[in-house]
Amino acid sequence: MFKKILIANRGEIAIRIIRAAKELNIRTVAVYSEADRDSLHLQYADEAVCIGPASSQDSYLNIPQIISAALITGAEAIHPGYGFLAENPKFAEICESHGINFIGPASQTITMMGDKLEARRLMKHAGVPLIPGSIKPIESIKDALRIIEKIDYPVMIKACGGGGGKGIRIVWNKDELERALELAAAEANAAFKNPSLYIERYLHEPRHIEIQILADKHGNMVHLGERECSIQHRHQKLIEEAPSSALDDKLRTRMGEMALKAAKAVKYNNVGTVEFLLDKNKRFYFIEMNTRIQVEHPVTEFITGIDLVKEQIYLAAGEKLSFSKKDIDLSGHALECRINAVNPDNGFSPSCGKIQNLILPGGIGVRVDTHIYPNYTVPPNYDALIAKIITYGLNRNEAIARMNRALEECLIEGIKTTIPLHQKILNHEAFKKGNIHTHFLSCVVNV
Amino acid sequence: MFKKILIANRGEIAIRIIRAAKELNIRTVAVYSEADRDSLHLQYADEAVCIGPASSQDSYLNIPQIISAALITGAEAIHPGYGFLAENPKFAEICESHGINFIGPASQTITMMGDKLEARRLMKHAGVPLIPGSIKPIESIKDALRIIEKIDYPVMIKACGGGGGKGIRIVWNKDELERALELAAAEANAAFKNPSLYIERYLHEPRHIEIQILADKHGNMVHLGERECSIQHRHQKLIEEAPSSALDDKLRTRMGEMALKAAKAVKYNNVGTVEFLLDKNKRFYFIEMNTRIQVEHPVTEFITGIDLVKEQIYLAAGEKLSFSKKDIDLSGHALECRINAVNPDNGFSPSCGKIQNLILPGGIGVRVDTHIYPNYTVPPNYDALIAKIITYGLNRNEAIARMNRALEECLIEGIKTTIPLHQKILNHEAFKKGNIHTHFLSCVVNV
Amino acid sequence: MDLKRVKRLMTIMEKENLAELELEDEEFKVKITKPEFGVVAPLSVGHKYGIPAITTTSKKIPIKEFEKEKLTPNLRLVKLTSPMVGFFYHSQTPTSPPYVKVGDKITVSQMVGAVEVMGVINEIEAKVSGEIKKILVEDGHPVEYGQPLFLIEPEEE
Amino acid sequence: MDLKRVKRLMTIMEKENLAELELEDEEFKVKITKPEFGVVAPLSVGHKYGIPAITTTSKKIPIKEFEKEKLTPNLRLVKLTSPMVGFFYHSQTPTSPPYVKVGDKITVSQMVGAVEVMGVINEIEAKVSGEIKKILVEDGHPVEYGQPLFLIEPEEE
Repeated sequence: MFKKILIANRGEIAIRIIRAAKELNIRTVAVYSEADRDSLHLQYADEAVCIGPASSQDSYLNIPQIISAALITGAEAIHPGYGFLAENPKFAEICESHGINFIGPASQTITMMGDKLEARRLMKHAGVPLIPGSIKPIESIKDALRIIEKIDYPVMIKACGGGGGKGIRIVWNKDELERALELAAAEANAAFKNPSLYIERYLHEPRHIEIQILADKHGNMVHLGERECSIQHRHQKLIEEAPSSALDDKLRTRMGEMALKAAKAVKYNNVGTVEFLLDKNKRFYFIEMNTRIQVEHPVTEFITGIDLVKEQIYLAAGEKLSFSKKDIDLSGHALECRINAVNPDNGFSPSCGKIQNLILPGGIGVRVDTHIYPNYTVPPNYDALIAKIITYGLNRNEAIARMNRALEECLIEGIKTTIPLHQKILNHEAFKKGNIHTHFLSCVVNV
Repeated sequence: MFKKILIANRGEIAIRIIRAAKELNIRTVAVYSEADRDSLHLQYADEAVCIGPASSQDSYLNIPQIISAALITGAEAIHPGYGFLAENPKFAEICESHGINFIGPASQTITMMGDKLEARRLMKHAGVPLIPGSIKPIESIKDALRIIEKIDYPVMIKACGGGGGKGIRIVWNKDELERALELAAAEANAAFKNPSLYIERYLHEPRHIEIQILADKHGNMVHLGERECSIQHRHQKLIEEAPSSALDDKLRTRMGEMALKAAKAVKYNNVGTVEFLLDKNKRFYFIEMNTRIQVEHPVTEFITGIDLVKEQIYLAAGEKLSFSKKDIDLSGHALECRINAVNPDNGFSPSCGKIQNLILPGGIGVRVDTHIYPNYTVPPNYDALIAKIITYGLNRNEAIARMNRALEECLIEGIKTTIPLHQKILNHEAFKKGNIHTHFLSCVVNV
Repeated sequence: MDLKRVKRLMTIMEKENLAELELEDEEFKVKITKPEFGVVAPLSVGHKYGIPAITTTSKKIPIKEFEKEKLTPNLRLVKLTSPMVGFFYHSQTPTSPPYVKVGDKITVSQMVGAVEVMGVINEIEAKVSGEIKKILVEDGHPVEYGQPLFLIEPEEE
Repeated sequence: MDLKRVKRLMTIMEKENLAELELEDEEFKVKITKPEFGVVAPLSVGHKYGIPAITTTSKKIPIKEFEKEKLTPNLRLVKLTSPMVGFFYHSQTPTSPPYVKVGDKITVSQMVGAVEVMGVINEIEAKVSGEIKKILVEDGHPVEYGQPLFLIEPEEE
């Protein structure tokens, strides 16, 4: 097992990883930008290295500085968290070439799954169902029209280099197509330095269901059931839960097996997530595989008792999976609300600044993952996620009641947050009944 | 189900009960003394009534004021929490006679179990094993000597009206007996207004094992396994855990069945706890039954997923138990550390005052039940318990590692607490191995 | 006078950077908590108390209550508070005349009202002699411990 | 001078009730955080950093560091900080002479040291002309971004 790891991230996920390492008796090295001098992850880690100025490009995305920080502190492994360098195959490769263990899958796997079209081809080959559409980048309008002829409007244009909801455009008819392709290509180029696009059929009000995978380097692989992440705002997940109210045991087994098939096709190791869309006829389609820990991993932890970040570390160190399918007991229901420092009443504009009074929720069935503390100033430079509130209940109703209770207790003064929006969603009749889909916020709640 | 309940308590347990009620959509009435104007339980409740000055006698123990507070607010039931009026049969009776539902067992049951010697007689009759000793109050030294002749020194002198560790004296030889009886009688009289005493054999380094019972008003009864509370300081529990490392499934079944037998003997209903001592030969003996929710109930909640306070409310409202023995799944391991505002380096003297900086632990497997918040002033008038930190793990080692991590994260500035003592205990080799007993702190850790 | 004095106090608090200021004399009692210091005040927990009579005393910042009293500058009023929790009555029985009304002169130990606790009527006696200036709680409304019931202008001695 | 000035600043902080004070001029840079305001400072997380060279900069209250410098009142010193994370070297190779030593006059753009990042040697150039008054990090020790490497007395212009 590692004696010391470096956490190449900030915020709540840096703290999450430090916690796992501490419980494993592994020393931790935090890295931070000049804007994060007052961050809690520095205080929780055993060591801390300033790696650059506030700008992400010059700090949390600066590969040489991070690798160098690992080398000067003698860290044997780097945990990338999510975002930043977590799905950057070059970073994983450089870690490997410098004898530093990258806590995640092999760099080749990240490369394969990072190219969303390449992933589609691999999955098609493996027999995993895809949303009808391209398996090659669009070369021309004609090319696009030929594909659309087979799948019909509306369609989604997506970036090959993409993921995380960026660079997606919906096209409702032929007239919009040309301009949509142009804009999407520009957006994709800006976001991923890759203007390549592909086309998929647009599904009407699908549900986002993803399967959590664990795989060791010895060929053992299990899944931990699904998470439903249908409550999204502009393709960004806002509320996640496990299990999904759309799945029965039979469908869960089928989707789980399909996810394992997908992961095996790329000889996956470490922790990962296979994402599917589920339509109203309970047909499901692969959309992408995330080769990292996900923001919403705590809901799976709550219903399994398994610490996924510890598992990442174990698996990266080459250990065998310590449990098999029969040991996994999914019980109860868990819900996560992402608390973002934005103003939902003002177009979700960022709401940075000093947090004055702060009381976080507690008590039975409530978990809070956060890096904020009283008098902490939320810097404007990074992601708006300031806390995750996760609740557990014996069933969905109890988890929802508990979340309502926790949100009511939560006092964050000085900045605006998504809490009022969460309360609105949780108390919506359709949500309570589990009638949700990825367009729920725009269509049903009118956000 | 009740529409509104009054919580006749303060501190963390008042908040615990308000949380359960909120999740059940029941309105809550807090009561408070003048010393508790800034208490968080007032803020979390829907309504709040000041019931008297700081002194407990004039506020939290003042039955007419509390009943009147329920009457003026229209509360249909009163939850007494623990301590204060929780095991006062007169209070339960007055509630009943005023048409207010007392959330706990019938007043007669409280009376029977409150008289510790009466409880011994009942249990003896029911066939529950007792520690050898009296079944009648000691009437004279001669009487005491006659009993001791059968059980031999050392012996424990206990108060008939007692419980909670008060009024207990150990007598090592005949010379100490007379004076010990005098002192114990005076102490018992002061604490319980009842000088009656009884004698039990003193067990060498026993373990404190208690069984959690749930019983409805329709004759259904289950147990939720054991809690071990052997880490005590001056007979006050400090660290509790579930399951106990001393029990195997067979012994767990036997002790569970014996606890049910004890509870059935008094036609118990609602939530309760049967306490046993377990000796080195795995023989166990009834010591007392607690007819209320216990401070350490969260460890059982963590390993069962069952909300015991909600169950109390359901059962008091006359509902049937919603689960039976086969539905109960004990999994994982939970640990609770009681954080008291005392100075362990100065004879555990109270350490009241203003809490300045405060960061509570969070993240996976950590639950915090507390009423403190930044800038809260701990008043000198009440119990020293300011927070309970509870951790869960797949096994005991993980729960301990997580507790160490949580205690390290916990920052409470301005007052002294038991945190350093907890850290010392958790890292003691004997504790880690589970080799604990009720004299662990004095004999092993030298506190 | 009252509002100005509160403002003056707030200026002092600002200067001295106080989190909380509590002041009581015969004509004036106020407690000011600055929200950025105390955490409790700004908690939004929905409305407290459905019962109007108690609402005012369970609020954190009683300034408004004093505003409403519109005390004249030199009035030295004494509050008589409830020593118990219950229903407050102006008269001994529903049909009997009230113990006192505004403008009445009262003497020490005179019964001025009653609080019903668990069905038992407890008469409230005046602690000072003087004139009843205001009855703060309506007949039959619930009161909590320490809740002001009367404002009394004490007799000059 | 430095300690006295720090003390004066702390008196001002006390008076003005400031949580944090940051001040920088050519001869002096200090940031004082009062522990009762910022929550971070007093957290006890065990010792930070096993590596002494970085310890000082990752501590919250850099007053002590400045104490140690014992700057004379009119000395106007400029800090040259590390633009990257790595191992700091005084010379280009283990056998070559150091880039500079205390007392050396240097000119703008002169190479004064090197930081090894992932095996690559990056030479550090002076931003001002002047005299090297102190080398703050030992040869071969690790440095973080922004860590002071040299104190330089700039040339009069």
